[in-house]
Amino acid sequence: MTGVQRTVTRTVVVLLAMFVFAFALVPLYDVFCRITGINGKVENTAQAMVRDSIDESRVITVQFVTRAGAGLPWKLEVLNRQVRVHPGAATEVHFAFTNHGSTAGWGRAVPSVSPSEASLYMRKITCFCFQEQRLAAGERLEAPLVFQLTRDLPDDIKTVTLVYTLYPVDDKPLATKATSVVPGGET
Amino acid sequence: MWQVLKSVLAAFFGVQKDQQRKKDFEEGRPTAFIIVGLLMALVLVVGIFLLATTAAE
Amino acid sequence: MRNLAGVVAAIGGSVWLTRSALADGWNMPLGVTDVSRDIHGLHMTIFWICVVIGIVVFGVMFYSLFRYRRSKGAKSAHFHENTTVEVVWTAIPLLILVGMALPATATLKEMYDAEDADLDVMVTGQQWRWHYEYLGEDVSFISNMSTPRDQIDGAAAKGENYLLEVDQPLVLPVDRKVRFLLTSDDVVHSWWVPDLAVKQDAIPGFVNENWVRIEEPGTYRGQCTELCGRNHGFMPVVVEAVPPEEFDTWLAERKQAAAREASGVDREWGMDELMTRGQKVYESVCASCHQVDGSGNPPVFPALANNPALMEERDRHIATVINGVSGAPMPAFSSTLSPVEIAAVVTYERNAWGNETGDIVQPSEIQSQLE
Amino acid sequence: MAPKLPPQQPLQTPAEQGNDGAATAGHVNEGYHHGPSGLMRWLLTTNHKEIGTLYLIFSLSMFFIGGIFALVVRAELFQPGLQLVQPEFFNQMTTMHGLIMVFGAVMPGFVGLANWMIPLQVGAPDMALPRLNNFSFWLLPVAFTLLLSTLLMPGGGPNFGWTFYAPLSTTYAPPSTTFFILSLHIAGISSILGAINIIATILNMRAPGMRMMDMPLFVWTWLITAFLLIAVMPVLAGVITMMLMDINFGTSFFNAAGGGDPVMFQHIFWFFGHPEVYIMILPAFGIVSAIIPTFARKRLFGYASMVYATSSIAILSFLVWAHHMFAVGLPLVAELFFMYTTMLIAVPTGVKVFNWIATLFQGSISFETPMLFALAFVVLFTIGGFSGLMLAIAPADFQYHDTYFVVAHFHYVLVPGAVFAIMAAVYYWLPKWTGHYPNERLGRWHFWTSVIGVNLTFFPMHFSGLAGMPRRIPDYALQFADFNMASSIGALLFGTSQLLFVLMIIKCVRGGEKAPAKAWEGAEDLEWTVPSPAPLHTFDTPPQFHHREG
Repeated sequence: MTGVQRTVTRTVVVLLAMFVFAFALVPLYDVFCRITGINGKVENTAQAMVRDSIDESRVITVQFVTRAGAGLPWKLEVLNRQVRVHPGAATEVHFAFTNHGSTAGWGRAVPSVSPSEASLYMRKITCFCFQEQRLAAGERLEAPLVFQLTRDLPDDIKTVTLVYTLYPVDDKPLATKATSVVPGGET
Repeated sequence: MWQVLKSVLAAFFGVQKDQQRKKDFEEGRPTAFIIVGLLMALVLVVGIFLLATTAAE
Repeated sequence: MRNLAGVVAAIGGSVWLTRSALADGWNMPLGVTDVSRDIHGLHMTIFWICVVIGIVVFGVMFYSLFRYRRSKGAKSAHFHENTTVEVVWTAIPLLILVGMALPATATLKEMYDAEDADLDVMVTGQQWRWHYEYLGEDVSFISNMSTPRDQIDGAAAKGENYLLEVDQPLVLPVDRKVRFLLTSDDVVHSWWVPDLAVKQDAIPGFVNENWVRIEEPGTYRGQCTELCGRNHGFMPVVVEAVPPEEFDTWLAERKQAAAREASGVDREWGMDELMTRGQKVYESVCASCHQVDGSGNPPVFPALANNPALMEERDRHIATVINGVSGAPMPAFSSTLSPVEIAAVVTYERNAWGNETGDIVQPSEIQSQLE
Repeated sequence: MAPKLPPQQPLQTPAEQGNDGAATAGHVNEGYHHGPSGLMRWLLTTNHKEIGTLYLIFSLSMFFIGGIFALVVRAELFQPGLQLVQPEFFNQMTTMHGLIMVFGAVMPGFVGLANWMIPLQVGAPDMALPRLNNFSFWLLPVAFTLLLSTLLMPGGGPNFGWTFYAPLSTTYAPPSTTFFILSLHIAGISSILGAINIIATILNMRAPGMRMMDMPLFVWTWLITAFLLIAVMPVLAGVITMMLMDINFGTSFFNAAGGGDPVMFQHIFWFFGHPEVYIMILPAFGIVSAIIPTFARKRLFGYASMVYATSSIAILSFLVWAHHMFAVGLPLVAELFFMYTTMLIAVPTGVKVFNWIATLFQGSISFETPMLFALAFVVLFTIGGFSGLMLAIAPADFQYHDTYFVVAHFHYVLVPGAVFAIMAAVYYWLPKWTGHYPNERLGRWHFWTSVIGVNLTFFPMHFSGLAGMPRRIPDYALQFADFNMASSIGALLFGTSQLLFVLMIIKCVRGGEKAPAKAWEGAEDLEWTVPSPAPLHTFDTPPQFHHREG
């Protein structure tokens, strides 16, 4: 094992470690987002409610916005667009999915919270965004969201906005998808 | 060990005496410098992170 | 002597450059908000610090180049080490930077406080236009670039606000705090108005927030600042800042117009009514990709003119306009155009440029589809 | 530059060198070489000098191809309105200009100089792994032919900027993106293999008696650059593999619909990106630290500080990546963290400039062409450093980000920075490579036209950026017209003046004033002990290196 071979093997080991590190960055990023709440990533698994008294002194306005991503003939509406809650209290809000397309399909609502720090204190007990929804043609589905803003929400946060974007779910890789479906348009 | 720490701090600051460099290279083992360097980088990261969190209040 | 003249010319040149750099149109705008003035202050402070350090550093350099020329018989000294000097010239920049860090931190904290705003506006970036929605007011519209295509192609003279003019600007109240929520329907865009010092990326699937409190009424123009594809340079931002009362009346008007439009959905619309309305919507929204004459830009943007397959499939045509195409720059217009506008533009597309299908799409039909 | 060397007797007497005729394109003389000749010689060469020449010729040709793309961009931006190209092709031109210049011109340029000079400066007969050296060069033409061929594919070449942000580069990208990914993988592998080779050579094959601390600064900076390459290129390979899986295998690393996050792409890319820009500037520090002491006839001021600071810059460069993302929506704490680390790294980097100026102070300075380029590097790189300091102020960066102010910053740091350093190195070592001095008059013309061209091109960009012109747009509003016209004229001037550089090289290879072994009076490194032109095989018997005290 000459000096050169020892150096080369050590360098190759570091190389492989860095390549694995690049892929480890993906889960690391998720963990980092959970801890610091950057990017408004919200827990996408059901969480237990924190049982503590309701903080009557503060009222937080929570706004809901729904957006339709391209390619899915569905609509997501929120019945009451804005609620005023006390930190600590659990609140239920009703959303409605309608599939106004002619075929059944799978869709998913992806949540995002602003200000992003608020996502640390937003606990979602039940939410339609946890799993993919299946709707038949013309079907309408009412889905509740039960959430709780924990008491330790920093007091400089007075308004929280929760945005849901509706995306189609299909396992066809992007490359094989026809770029335009308008009849006559070359694909 | 203390000497390696002082040299790494000097490196972070960017200034070093020539004869100190000769001593470092004569006695110091490279792996020690790399490890202490990385540790110091970690200390720097945590330090600035705490500074940033306090500044953000 | 030749070098001396060179040095004097260089100094004179740089003085002229810095003085003109402060002239309008050369430097960062002062802007019409507290934040933009603070940022301008930071910018000029660090600029002058760099100029001073530059003069000192280059002064010493050019002096030694001039003074210790070999041709003048300069003999080189033998010193090559002086840690005290090195410590000094490392400590000074460090102190300067710490000095800069304090005001910068203060300004950044001020920029991040978007709380207790009087108005919330949702800004959505789409491939190649901006969509604005006044949260809770049921008023939302698309803002498209209104610079005519032939000005761009050089066929006509360029207007005064060339590439920085839109058909429906974002109207905002003065002296009220406006909170922006930014997201995108397709790729990353970035919403920037230099005079308001607001720049925030719009990221698909995520929402960012920013805020502004405008102090002077006026028209403030900006552009998309993150590469988002073909027409990245052609999706401007125009903010119309108006006094608060004027804003309230404008908002009320728009609310009624939206309500009227909604009520108008059920009545029967005539062909020419739909065609005129459809042409206006087509030219401001769809023409940037499908061209004014409907020829499109295949294969990326399909042709709508003389496209027999499209003419046969009326429902698929409507479905594509309503739901868009995922993975392509065709957004779902159900969230940005009203049923009347969708009906009108589809009717127009099916009866213009030689497509005499004679189909009429009633707004009520679109409304029922969206139910 | 290493401590002063006692005069050493040239190792090979000229008589031993055999015929002195300059070889064909390769300016290395035949000597007693008996391998294959003609094209096969270049294809199969394992000699570090020939491979160095191949790298440099490849880098120069990529510099011209990237330059042509830049001229297309500047020609379109000469006046408001779309005159020459459509926006999609314009985006392809800006993207390809960035990719070709970064991965095709600057990096191979430095690797070529490393291949030529590191064995000579450390007294090694050749690189540690000669065959690997050949393989890592010949990967590059393959990678860049593939990259350039994407321009001819349906849907066009990459049009998402050299930073290829998702989802524009995944969901909304042209079909040729998979070829773009493959070519970047191959170029990445070539850089990694090159770095392994350099580390092994520097650590294991130094002449007996030459310890780590006696190595010239060019070797030091390249050792640190090689460590950076080893740490960072795998991360680039990782991110483009994630892109590949997003496009072809239905994963959603960066697709929000499937739970991915486009901002994660930017974090991983810039974790690679910022050390990459240091990879492109540290070797330039090494070159300037070799040239300035030679022509100031004075030892480099603070050699120890330079070595220590360079290694600390390498570590700090991993902590600053998100200053490219201040406007993406980072939380306040992250913005502050990266503002502070970016400010911190500006100190050791900026301070190095003072070392060069202190070397000039009380020196005995002469102004041959290599020195002119090195001095222009110091002045103009410092201007780029100042605009970098302004960009570090996070609140102000909200107004600077993604405008032409940033374009001006990184072009000042890269063109008069890395490119001028490579040219200075070529002027400085050509006597050693070809045995002839480069033509001074031609060199002066090339220098002054380049300096004027660079400043005329990139200085107005500071103002168009501050006035509000965003990056990567094919057409602009009327208030930016004059700045862009000046930049376009400057670009034309700078582009055409590089033909003088080619002319100079060809004349120098063919003939010109004979150069002795020690071509420059103040030069002191080991490479000046071998005869000029350097014979194909040098230091077969390692030289006895004895460092001088004090």
